[in-house]
Amino acid sequence: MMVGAETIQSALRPAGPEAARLTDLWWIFFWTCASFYAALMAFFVAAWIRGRQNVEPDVTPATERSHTTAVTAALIVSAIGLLALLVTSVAAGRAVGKFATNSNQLEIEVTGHQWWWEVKYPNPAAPNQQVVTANEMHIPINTHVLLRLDTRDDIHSLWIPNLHGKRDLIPGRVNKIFIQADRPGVYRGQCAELCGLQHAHMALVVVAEEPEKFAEWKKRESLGAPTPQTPEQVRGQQVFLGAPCANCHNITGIDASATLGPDLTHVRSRPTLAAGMLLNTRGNLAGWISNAPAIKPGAQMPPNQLAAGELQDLLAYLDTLR
Amino acid sequence: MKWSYKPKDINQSAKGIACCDWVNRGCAFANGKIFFNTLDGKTCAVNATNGQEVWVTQVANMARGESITMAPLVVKNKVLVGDSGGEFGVRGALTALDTETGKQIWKAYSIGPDADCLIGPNFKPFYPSDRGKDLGVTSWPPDLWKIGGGTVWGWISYDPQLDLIYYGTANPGPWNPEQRPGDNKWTCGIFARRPDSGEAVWFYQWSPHDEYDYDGVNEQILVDVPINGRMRKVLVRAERNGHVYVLDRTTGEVLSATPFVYITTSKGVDPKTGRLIPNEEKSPGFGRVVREICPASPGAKDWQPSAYSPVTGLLYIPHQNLCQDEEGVQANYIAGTPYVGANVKMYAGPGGHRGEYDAWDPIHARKVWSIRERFPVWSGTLVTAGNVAFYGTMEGWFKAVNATTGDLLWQFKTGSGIVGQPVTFLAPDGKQYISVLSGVGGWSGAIVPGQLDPRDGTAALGFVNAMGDLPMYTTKGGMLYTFGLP
Amino acid sequence: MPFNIQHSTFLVRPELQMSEVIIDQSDFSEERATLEKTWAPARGVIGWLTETGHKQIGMRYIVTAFCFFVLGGIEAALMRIQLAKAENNFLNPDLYNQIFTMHGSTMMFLFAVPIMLGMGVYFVPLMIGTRNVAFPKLNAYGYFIYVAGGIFLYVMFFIGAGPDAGWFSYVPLSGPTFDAGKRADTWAQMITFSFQAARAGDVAQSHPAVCVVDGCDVDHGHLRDAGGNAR
Amino acid sequence: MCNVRRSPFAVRRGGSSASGQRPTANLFLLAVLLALAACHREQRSIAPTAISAARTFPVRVNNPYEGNAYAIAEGQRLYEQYNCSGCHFHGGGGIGPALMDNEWIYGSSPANIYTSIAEGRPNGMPSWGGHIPDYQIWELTTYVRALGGFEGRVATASRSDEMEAKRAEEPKK
Repeated sequence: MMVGAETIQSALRPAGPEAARLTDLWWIFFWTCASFYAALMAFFVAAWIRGRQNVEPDVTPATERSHTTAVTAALIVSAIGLLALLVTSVAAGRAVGKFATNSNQLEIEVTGHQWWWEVKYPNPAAPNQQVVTANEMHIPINTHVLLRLDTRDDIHSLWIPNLHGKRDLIPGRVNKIFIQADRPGVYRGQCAELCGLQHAHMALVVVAEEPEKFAEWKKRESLGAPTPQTPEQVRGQQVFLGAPCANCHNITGIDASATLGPDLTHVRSRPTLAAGMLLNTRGNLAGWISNAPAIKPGAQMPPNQLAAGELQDLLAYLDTLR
Repeated sequence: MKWSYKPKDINQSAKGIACCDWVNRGCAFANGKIFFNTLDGKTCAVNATNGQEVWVTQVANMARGESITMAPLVVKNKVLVGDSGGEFGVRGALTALDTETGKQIWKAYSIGPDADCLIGPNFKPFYPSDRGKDLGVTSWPPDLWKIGGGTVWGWISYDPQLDLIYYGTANPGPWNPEQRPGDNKWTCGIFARRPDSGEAVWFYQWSPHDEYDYDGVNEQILVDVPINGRMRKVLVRAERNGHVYVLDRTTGEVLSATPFVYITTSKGVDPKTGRLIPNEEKSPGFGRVVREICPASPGAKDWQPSAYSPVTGLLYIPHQNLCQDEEGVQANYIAGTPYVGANVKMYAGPGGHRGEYDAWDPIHARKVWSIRERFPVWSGTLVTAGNVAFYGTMEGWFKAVNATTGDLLWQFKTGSGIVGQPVTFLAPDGKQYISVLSGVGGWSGAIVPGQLDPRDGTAALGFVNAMGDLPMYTTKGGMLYTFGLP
Repeated sequence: MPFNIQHSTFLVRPELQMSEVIIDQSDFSEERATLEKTWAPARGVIGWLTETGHKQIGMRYIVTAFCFFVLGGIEAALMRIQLAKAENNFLNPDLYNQIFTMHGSTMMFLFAVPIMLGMGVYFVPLMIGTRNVAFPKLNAYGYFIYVAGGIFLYVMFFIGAGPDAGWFSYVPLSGPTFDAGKRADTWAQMITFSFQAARAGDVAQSHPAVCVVDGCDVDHGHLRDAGGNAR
Repeated sequence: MCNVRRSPFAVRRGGSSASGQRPTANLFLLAVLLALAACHREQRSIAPTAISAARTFPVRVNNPYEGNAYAIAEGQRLYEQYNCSGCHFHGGGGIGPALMDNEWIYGSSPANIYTSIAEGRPNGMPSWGGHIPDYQIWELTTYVRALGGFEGRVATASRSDEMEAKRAEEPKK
């Protein structure tokens, strides 16, 4: 998966209809304001030049009248311009705020935590098919996706500029937002409301892919963790269960059902660690486990003092979680 | 004293996994032996004549938060034992042990794959929503059935004619319902099983996707009564969710479900699907404080057994009148520690009284009379052929009332609050006696023996908020009172 | 009361009414001396502290606000240094959040609001032709409250209790669960000081301003008439 | 006003740290002022060192976090997350004893409480030593002491956040 340099986060490169509406609006505002500004500047310069040329003020009733006409015209043009901006803005707001009603939609629950995103694909008909992941959201292209936004601690705000505007996550409420991606790609999202120490490092990636690939991904995610094979991996699993890990993390399939930290059932299939801060490499993972707060001060993951062998075993086990 | 028996090697740390005080709901006598359970998960068989230990079997696994508080039942040379710990993320189960050896004969889990739940081809629930493969797994988010509760800590009944045992399953865990979408089968329901093999015959879920800790473990009264002019074999159950249910005990069909307290959490029972209709407005969840949840978590009536009098045809229900506020928080599963995810504060329901003692007509589904009590009526009750009903209050009064009218006939102040069950027996001297244990405690009374601090309303799962004044009325104790009938 | 309007000798000639007022100054020497003493600038430290002149107070507001403006600017610069490159470690997150809130609060409540207040205190009496604002002592009090608020904020910041809950200290981020210690209290205290100062300044100016709107006779007895009997 | 004390755990993160990040520009003046005037109550150990996360437990008598508001708040968070509140609730007790009254079965000194958490107690208190890092046990200790009223009101939150206040329009029950 291409992440990093390939990941784009730009409100001016829309990848979905909502973002496209907003981008259009942005350009309409930009060009309208720019042309008004240019016109104003042109008049200003003209007035300045004329002022230098005409020493004698030209105040006849005729010029008075033409000045009145000019000012009135300018006023009307300005009013029309402002009104037009208002109308386009309201129209765009209504268009992107409207929730799709067709059945071609997917529901995802996004929960903000200090400082990471939990992404859940609920399945009311068969709850055991529910998929939970973190800091990574897969969506099929050309599908309306309803995001239900909730938070467990502070106010956060989800902003995936390529797909839509911002929407706040407020404790005790469920806010909704619709997104849709028109073309495959990896889009970066970011928390847009100061939520404490690591607000800056609270990112997620949205992977938009063909419906078939999405279904494949979701199927893989719904499987439990594989049974460890090598002795190293078996020991690693024991380290996981015995060390503080199991106090906070869940791995479906083994006796670890804690809910404080991200679900780790498929942790190594994700592009990033620490909410978009680190690339998901074995080395980064080792550093993260050993001393997460050194990398991300304030992070709730505590430093872990593991013996070298223990750490290697643990990494070997985590490597199987793909 | 004839003999005394003290179980060996009781693990004191079991006190840390007993959600609602250190309680034991009784013992059973059969085949010359006395059977009882210990909090740390053992079942003991003791010779009734000399007090010698016959066998001790470890049934529950404390490391996983399992404990045992229920009274065993002996059916056809099997001791039936269920576990407790729905607030600790355990997996509920009912175990049948051989009365002679203590060996496990079968074990029926309340949740999980059909094979574990002993659900086979003979399982014929009345309602379609209970039919399907592995519902004990598919009605839960991945893996959560392994820690989903559904314990069996209440009362088991046996109908020798139909050769069925009936028992309820407790609440799903954690309390915070947002963490476990789905129906959460087979929690908060009632199983009918064959005692020989343990195989399930039918199931009915009182509270699908329970949101308020309405354990379905209350006692079932098995009676044969005319319903709509036809004699029916029914099972009457005053349920925690606030309804008195009358079920056909051969099939599990709901014949009637009538509210007997003030209810805000549900809007009745759908007669077609048998499903409780939840009130979405009162659904607790993350970050929200939901007010006026009635009945509160201990339900309209908790485990305290009611009594049925064939003389009056009435059911005598000791129960509470409590509502609560609740806030959902994140429940985090760490084996052996609580797994609740809710802050609760209880208080008296409409009327301001916290307890009630009702006489209920199950055939016409109506309340006949009712006595209000200051505190929850947390004791069991007893009704005699002489048309007298007995019950105890948490202040310590042991009361006798006229079973037909509810008029108080006699009362006696015992040394402590009463949360035990009165019994009557004919002694060898030919006289009839009534006995009751006095000694306050349990979930409702924990504030007294546990010396809890009433400044924290959430203490003892929120019950302390409603019971802050109890220490002014009673003190801890533990005494058996026996009264001779004149 | 040496200066009593009720039986003063304002001689208003009916025929010159509305346009000209002639005051017979012959027997006013005593009152004049009292007045001059009253309006003379005070001297010394005590004098500085008890100064109530609107120009002086207004100027103090403006100068102090610019000092805080500089502090706010330094904080902005520190933040910009931190943000100059990705994954910079110039400020740790905790300090950054404090400086962020310090910057916002300083610029809003210790610069923007007070400087407008200062301008008002300086200019409004001049514009409406009064000698001072309606409540000069309240006005002076407002200034000192403002300075106290600013000093309090910075002292708390330097002992590690600078506010750190965003621009507007919103809950739950500023609540006890997510913001330990006295940081949110620091912010709230500073706001209290700042608002109290602003309110004091507003009330102090309000009477002459109302007079302007109302067209009351501001030349006469406005100081005495603060109670409301301007007409 | 403040008790100036350097705790071995509360390492202020200026720029240089155990993680080996480049010690770019330290906060010269500001940092010096901060260090000079650092208020123990307000210190935040947002980057605990690996040493303090040890899973072996040197017996200490002094609580490194005494009077530290951040440690109390962190302790409160952990108290909820590690299910302490499941037994002791918000100080009133239930399955475990009350923590806000003045009866302490195993003693109320920081060392006593630390030992209760780290080693457990026979009547059902599980042992957390080895399951959670050392510094978190001290944070929990400090919070429990705050519950008991030993930490002084200066560092303790003035209210707890569980069961938020009623909304104005709701009837008082």
